[in-house]
Amino acid sequence: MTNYVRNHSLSNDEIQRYSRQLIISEFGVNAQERLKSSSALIIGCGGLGSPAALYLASCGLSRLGLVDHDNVDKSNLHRQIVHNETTVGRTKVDSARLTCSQINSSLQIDTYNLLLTHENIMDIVKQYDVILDCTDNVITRYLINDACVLCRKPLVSASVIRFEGQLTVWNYIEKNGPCYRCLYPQAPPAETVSTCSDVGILGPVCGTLGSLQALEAIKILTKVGDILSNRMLLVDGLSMSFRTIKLRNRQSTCAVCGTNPTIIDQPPPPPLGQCSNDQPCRRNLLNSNERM
Amino acid sequence: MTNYVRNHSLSNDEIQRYSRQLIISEFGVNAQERLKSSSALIIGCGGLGSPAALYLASCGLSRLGLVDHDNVDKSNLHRQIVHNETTVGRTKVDSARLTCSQINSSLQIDTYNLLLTHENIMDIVKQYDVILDCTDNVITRYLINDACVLCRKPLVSASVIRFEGQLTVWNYIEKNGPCYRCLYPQAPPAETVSTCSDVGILGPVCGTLGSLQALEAIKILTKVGDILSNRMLLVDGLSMSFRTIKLRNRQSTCAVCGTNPTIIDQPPPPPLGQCSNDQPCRRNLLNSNERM
Amino acid sequence: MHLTLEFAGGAELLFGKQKNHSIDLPDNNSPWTIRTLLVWIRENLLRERPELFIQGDSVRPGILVLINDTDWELFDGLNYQLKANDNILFVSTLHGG
Amino acid sequence: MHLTLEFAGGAELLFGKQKNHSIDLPDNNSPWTIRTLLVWIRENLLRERPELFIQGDSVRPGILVLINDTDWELFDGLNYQLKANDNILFVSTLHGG
Ligand SMILES: [Zn+2]
Ligand SMILES: [Zn+2]
Repeated sequence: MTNYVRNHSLSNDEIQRYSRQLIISEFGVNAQERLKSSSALIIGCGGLGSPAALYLASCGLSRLGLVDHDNVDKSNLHRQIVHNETTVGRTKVDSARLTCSQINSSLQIDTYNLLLTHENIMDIVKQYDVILDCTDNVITRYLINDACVLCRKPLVSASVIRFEGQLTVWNYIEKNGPCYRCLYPQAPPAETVSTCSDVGILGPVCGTLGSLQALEAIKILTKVGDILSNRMLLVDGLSMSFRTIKLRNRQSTCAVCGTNPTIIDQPPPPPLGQCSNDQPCRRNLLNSNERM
Repeated sequence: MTNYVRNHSLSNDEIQRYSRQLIISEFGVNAQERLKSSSALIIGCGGLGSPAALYLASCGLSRLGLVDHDNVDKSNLHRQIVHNETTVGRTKVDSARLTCSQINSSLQIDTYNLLLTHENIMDIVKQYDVILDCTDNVITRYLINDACVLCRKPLVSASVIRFEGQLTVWNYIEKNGPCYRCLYPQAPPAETVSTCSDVGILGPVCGTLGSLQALEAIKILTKVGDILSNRMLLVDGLSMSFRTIKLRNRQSTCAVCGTNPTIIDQPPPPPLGQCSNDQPCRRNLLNSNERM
Repeated sequence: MHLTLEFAGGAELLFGKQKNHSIDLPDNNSPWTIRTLLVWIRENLLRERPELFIQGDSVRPGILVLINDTDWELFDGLNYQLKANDNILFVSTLHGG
Repeated sequence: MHLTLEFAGGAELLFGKQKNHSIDLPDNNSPWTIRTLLVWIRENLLRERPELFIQGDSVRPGILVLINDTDWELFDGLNYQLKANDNILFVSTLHGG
């Protein structure tokens, strides 16, 4: 280390702390410097947000934003590893901030203890370089997608249920990648939407997908590697099978990223009667026989 | 929950805490009860051991064993998310125990702050139901494999370098799966072996592989799903590609699990001059130009 | 004509929890398309609640159709003419976190 | 004869960091096998330090050979006769944690 020529902005302390990642030949000092001037926003500090927050707190970012409106519940602890028994009852963003700041005290962590709406999301999203969708419901996923397209931010999106997970990067402009609305112009019928509280989820499935979200975010910020845009990873933990499918490009007909968008200044308000959290306000009819 | 018929040994507190995983139809109360009477041993509390420990601490096991001989160093923190700045300098097993016990105070955690040898490993391995190899060197991997075969324990093994990871389950007797020696009867030449301190590793790659190790351990203990035996998962985080290769069965000629084994009572001592930790005692000649 | 049908992301719950289906379509006067395959699926494979899988003459919103692991939008969508041994994957989008 | 060769787990570092190689083997008097392919690789593809890839007439310990994603031990190992368009993957075992 000592005879390393100093043509970068990293301190000796940073060189030491991040040495095991900056010696990777494809990564190097340049990528580490990019991380040092980058920010990421994690929306949802639950099963996916936990590993994503821990790894993004560790890697050497300048700033990490954490959004959640919920408090830590004991039933979260089987999978939400950024929280623990001592923070049950506290807000999830405070709990996550506490754990992340113990890992990296030089990281700026900003927390947003609120329910995202079409009125408040733009001001938050526009401050960050990359956004991670770690939420648990359809309405919020459209909201985040629209805000990311309007603010021109890449969106690393994962979702999990039971033993399965899905991962992709939306709105990756460098590859003309699609947004969530390009793929799903219409929301699914409410009764087809399963949630973690309906049909369950295993912690390590969240760990796998949330870690992969952090990996894609780091690759986007450092411009290293091939980004999972125009592609979607399907994970089935029960059979341990992984499959990458090829997706359409950006659609010219898309309501938000197309050539004649109808969504322009801010995301539209949610349809009446739809809620945006993981409570059983929409009972999942299909799986009701699986409840206890 | 209230009208659930009580024909199991789980407390109301456990039902509440683990509700999101025991409602999974393939999982259920039976799998949760199996976890409650099961134990797992994590060997190596570093990049892989961190997420594996966090998820196995969370899931409802009876007992978790943690082995490591090292202390927490600041250069670990970019990837070893079970540790943090407040535990730098302490033993890794104590640091990991602290974090895991905050997540789950009802879990029995036993720590082994020692270097595993052919003389002490059998007494430890035989106490646990499933073993996770989260170590960082070839010599220890043979040692752990031999002990698992001799104690008839399934071994969930992962390894990572740079952007890549490999995962498989060795010695899974139910599927006549191979052991590490079946695949690699001879150790590789020392100069071909790269370590994390030589060529680097990214945190989220560890997070992905370590989470998948926890998942396979849970599946083995609960007898749920298809185990990654006779198969190996190859992960390339740079291209985000995943590939499962088909491996040979148990080999009758294997020195430890074959029909005429030469390794019988305990693992053999390591060859002279070989070391078993992640220090640069074997400089990696191939990648020396990539050092800083 | 032999095809492999796969259902994932929860869509398999409508098909007796079976993810993989090896099927043989009967000979037809006109070529089989995704559109006519959906009719066949509804009549021959769907175990319950067809409205959770099919809407009009297409799949319901939130289900992706992959032809040999490629988004059907990159082919002709409903009008894609099936070839022997095609793999058709129906993925229900997940939303949990 | 056309083949795809792939190198992973660090083995690609001996081949100019290129993981995928599309190659055409010249016509031969006798059929190509993994054994003769290794000789061809050493003479035509290996950029540096052949002893880190080849030992004797086989690959060095710690490198797995996969024929169309299946362990060569489930075929004839070194004596496997190559077919056109086979995918041969050489994976160096990782040890880091
Ligand atoms: Zn769009
Ligand atoms: Zn063996």
